Amino acid sequence: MNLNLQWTWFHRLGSPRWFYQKTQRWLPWLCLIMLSLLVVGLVWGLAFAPPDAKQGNSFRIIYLHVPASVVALAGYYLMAISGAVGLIWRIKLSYMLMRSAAPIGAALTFIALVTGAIWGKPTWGAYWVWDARITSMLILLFLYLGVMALRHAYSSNEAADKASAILGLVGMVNVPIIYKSVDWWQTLHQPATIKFTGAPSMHPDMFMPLVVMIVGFYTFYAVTLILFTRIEILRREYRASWVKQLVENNSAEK
Amino acid sequence: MASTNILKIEKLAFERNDALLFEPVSLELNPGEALHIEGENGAGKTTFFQILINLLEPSGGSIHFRGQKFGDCRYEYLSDVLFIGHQSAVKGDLSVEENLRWMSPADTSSEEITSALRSVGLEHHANMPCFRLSAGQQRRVALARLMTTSASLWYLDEPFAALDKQGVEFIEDRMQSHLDQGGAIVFSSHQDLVKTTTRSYRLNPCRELV
Amino acid sequence: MASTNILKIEKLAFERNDALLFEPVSLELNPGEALHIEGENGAGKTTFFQILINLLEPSGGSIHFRGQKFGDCRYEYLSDVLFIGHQSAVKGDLSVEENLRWMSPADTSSEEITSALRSVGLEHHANMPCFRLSAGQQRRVALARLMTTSASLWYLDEPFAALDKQGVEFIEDRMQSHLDQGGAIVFSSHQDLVKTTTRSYRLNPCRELV
Amino acid sequence: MYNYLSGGFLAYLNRDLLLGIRNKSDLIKPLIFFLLVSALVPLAIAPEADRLAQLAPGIIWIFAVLATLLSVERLFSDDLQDGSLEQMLISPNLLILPILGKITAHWLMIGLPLALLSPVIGVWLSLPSVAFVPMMLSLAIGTAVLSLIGAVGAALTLPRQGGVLLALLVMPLYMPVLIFGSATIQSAVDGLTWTAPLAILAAFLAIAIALCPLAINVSLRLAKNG
Amino acid sequence: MYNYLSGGFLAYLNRDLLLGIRNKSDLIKPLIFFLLVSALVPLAIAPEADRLAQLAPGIIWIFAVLATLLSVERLFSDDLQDGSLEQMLISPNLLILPILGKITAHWLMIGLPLALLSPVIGVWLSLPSVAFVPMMLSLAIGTAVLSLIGAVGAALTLPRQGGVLLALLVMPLYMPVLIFGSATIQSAVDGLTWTAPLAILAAFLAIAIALCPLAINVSLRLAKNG
Ligand code: HEM
Ligand SMILES: Nc1ncnc2c1ncn2[C@@H]1O[C@H](COP(=O)(O)OP(=O)(O)OP(=O)(O)O)[C@@H](O)[C@H]1O
Ligand SMILES: Nc1ncnc2c1ncn2[C@@H]1O[C@H](COP(=O)(O)OP(=O)(O)OP(=O)(O)O)[C@@H](O)[C@H]1O
Ligand SMILES: [Mg+2]
Ligand SMILES: [Mg+2]
Repeated sequence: MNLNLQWTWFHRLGSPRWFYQKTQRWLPWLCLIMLSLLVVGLVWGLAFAPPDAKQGNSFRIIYLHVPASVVALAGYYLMAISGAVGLIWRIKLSYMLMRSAAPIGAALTFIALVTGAIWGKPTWGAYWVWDARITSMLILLFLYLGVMALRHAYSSNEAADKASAILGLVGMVNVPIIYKSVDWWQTLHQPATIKFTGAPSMHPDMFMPLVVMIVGFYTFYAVTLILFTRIEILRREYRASWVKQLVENNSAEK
Repeated sequence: MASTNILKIEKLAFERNDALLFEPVSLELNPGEALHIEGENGAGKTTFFQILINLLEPSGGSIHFRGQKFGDCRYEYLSDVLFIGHQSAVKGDLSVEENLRWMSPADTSSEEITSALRSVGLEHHANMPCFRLSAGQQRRVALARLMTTSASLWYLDEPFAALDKQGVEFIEDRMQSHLDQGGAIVFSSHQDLVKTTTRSYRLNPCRELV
Repeated sequence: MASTNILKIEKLAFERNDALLFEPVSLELNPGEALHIEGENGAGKTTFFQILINLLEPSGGSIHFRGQKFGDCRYEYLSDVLFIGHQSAVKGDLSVEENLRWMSPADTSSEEITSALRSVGLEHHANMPCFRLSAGQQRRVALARLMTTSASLWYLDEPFAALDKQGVEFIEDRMQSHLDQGGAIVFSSHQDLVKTTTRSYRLNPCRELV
Repeated sequence: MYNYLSGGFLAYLNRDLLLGIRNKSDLIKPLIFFLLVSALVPLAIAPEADRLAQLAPGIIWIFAVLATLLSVERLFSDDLQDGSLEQMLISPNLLILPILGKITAHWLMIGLPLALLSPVIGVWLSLPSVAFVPMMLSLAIGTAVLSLIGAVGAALTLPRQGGVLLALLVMPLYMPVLIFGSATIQSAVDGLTWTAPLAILAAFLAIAIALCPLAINVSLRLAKNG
Repeated sequence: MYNYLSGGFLAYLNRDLLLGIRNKSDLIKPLIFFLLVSALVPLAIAPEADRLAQLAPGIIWIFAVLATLLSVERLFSDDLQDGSLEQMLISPNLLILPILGKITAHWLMIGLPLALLSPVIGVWLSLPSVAFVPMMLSLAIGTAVLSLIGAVGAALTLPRQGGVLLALLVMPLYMPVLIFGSATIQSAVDGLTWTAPLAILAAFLAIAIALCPLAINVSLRLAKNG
């Protein structure tokens, strides 16, 4: 084997292993932080925050809706960038991150859409309106689904990774364009009949739990991403000696 | 030091589904030589060609073209290569002549095209759309490229498929004259050649885990 | 009077672009006989098969099946015929097993399918989608029909294309055993057969105006 | 001797379904397609609810026509290229059964999902919910007619047969389906009886089932001589 | 040594145009659909002139999107099947030029005719004639963007030529073009300045020309490994 192959060998196996072992230690702490943030945020938001002057208690779905929306958006960039990193530096680990990020992002987007729709019924009297932000969220869902579906078109992991990374990148160029254009479209066609209650105008008593929930969702995202990636690592690196070792140790414990 | 061989392959390996497809290949090809790649159905001959023309990445090993590493002379290499595969890139909706013109070097004159078509026996079909042709005639359209090409390294994946005996003989003659002019050929075929002297290399299956 | 021949063709002619494609064909085929249709590329072999299976109308002449006129026994005739052409009707998106099941008689059991696949050397590829297979392996999927069919009259248009030597040998064996059981075969091939004894019939070009 | 290749309806139905639906995720694909296309509408046209609701019956039906028309095109052409059409044509049995099998598979993959999904599009386009049942019924029946008529067009336009003109003749046949289909939904929205236009659609279906396979039979045989 | 097969832009442009013209049915089909379906609109939706005129910009653009989407699907898949994609990929020259050549041919056969034809549809849908020029311009530029983006999707979905997968990948990316395209026409109808949205479309085109061929280049090489 020449040097070139050894280098890819290092890339292939070195970093996933490092990631796997490091995250092993981080995970418990992250889980702890996540749980406490989510519990505090939920209890605070659902039980202690004052009801909204106009919407009463129905507004409390905000504590799911807003964090899910915010993290779903950020997740797309994380996915696309890790795909790009994989494409440029041929780092396997970042492909694995990309692959794991897609279903999580799609799920969060879906939660945002569903909670929004549920919220829409009492506030607007309809499950669905063609508001700019809602529309762009729907498009985001399709972008996520696209990245997920494209995988199945390829039989080899490598080709699928590269293809998904390209799609993610093309999408990343487009996401800002989509957001801008949808905004623009909405103002062109329709007077802003529906206004989101802007965050700053919120009462601090409602706002603080929201912040806690958002941070909580970010840690939730981190935890699930790490878990998904670890599974992905095991699935792909099953031939590596350290994975075999791991499996042996685990079965020995039982 | 300039090496004399056109192609030098060392320990070329290809991995599919966690196993090597064939035993790693090491071989050299010199000007004037024809190499017959043998192997049963599914041995990996087509895959091997696709690695040679840089469509698939090998999992290991190296390929040198005229002494240079594969990656360092991509342009020189690919402009000196002619590849005709199982699927012969003949467009059914184009006429025979259009197809050949399209697949030949840009400076090919009309006379050259006509004489190439004559030599493969398609001069009366020049304006017929290719989907009307018989299987062997379609193959002949693709092989007419051998008359117009200026590449010195030919990769032919089963050139004789669907050809009748006279066609096979004609292609063998053409291969021989190419070799005589210092060209080199790598080809696969399930039939043995009659006229051309060739060296053969067998792709052996290798189910060894990587 | 019952005639002993399976197929009797008389002065069968086919006209294309105002000319006969081949000299009118007259021949008989008896049980246990294999007829090798020869002819250069474009001679009209594929066209001849398509006339035989009633996809193209002949311009003249007649075909009798077991003593009956072609048109009078369409159902009996077609249910006793197996045709494998240049395009082998293998669906790339279906798996090997699905393809074979689909092309076999409805009452074929799973064991028969498996053993047919084993005999053409594809038992390990049963669940692979066919577009992944090599050219020869795809051909083998189509030819596996020879193991499951119950038809007694086989039309094979270049069955050996893309097959390796061992594959050719195996198909020849299968053809021989079919003949031994009283079946009959009409096939075309540019290669000479090694094992099976066949009668050959040459399609001669005929540029005579009608 | 019964040959599976020649064996009628179910064999071809199964195979085409298998080809269309390799794995479960393929099943949701037509659904996603319709969702995507209907999401285009509010983007291109004013997104106000009441305006959308007015357009909804027509738009949903135009999509049904488009989706059927465009997917039916490949109903026979793939088979022609890989040689399976030949095998179908030399089947000793009636050709009508395999043809109906293929068309049914097409409807199951395009028309039926569209009908089942249409309520979602209805919600998107603010269609009043009284119209959902008539919408689903009219789509289910109507798309079957469209598949049948479309298959005739597809057989006529098989590659290189040059039947574009003939196909053009077939297309106007879509119009009555479209008119009665959207009329069914519109009547329901307006509170009128919607069973009348639906019954007419059903009559169309009966006629199409009787006639279209015959026409397809003839045109497929022509394709080989093309 | 210059090889025609590898020879860039014009060679592929010529060949694809020739292929399109030869296979007339494939070429005209999207256009026929376009005309046919716009003829269906007044049937499905109330045919009052003012109502149709309101919808016209959106409808014309939805059709443009669909026509491009459906025709771009076969941009590379035919070449993959008959082996010409292989020949293109082993060209020693830059792959970007043949790619752009093919996309240009596609646009010349779909986008441009659509743009030229659109006044007919405009008249059908009672679009005020002031909007004709902006409509044609926006269609001409916009469909070029659509062809480019669509080609990326077509290249990515090559191993599994799934029309729906292609739609899923590409449709979200089409939305900005759709919005600004119909906005151009709408602005002209409303008497506003329509050059602003048109300029944005042109900017999209510049970005797409710069980036899409690169993405396609990488994706085409993946197809063989699929
Ligand atoms: C399906 C319907 C809905 C979707 C897809 C949706 C989507 C979103 C998104 C993407 C965000 C995050 C924006 C950002 O990152 O700044 C968001 C925030 C928000 N949404 Fe929704 N939403 C929906 C329905 C609703 C409804 C019905 C309400 C209540 C009237 C609502 C209230 C809010 C509020 C208060 C915020 C936080 C505002 C801010 O941070 O600027 N949403 N929504
Ligand atoms: N994309 C793919 N994914 C998985 N396996 C593949 C793929 N392509 C080919 N194969 C397998 O690789 C093997 C080699 O195929 P290849 O086409 O190289 O064989 P070949 O030697 O050219 O055979 P033939 O003589 O039939 O042409 C076959 O077993 C085939 O099933
Ligand atoms: N649809 C058609 N229209 C016009 N000519 C055709 C058509 N189909 C085939 N031909 C011509 O008829 C002749 C016979 O073709 P056919 O396919 O029968 O030959 P073949 O003997 O099978 O040749 P091969 O050995 O190459 O398979 C060829 O010259 C071909 O060009
Ligand atoms: Mg091969
Ligand atoms: Mg033939």
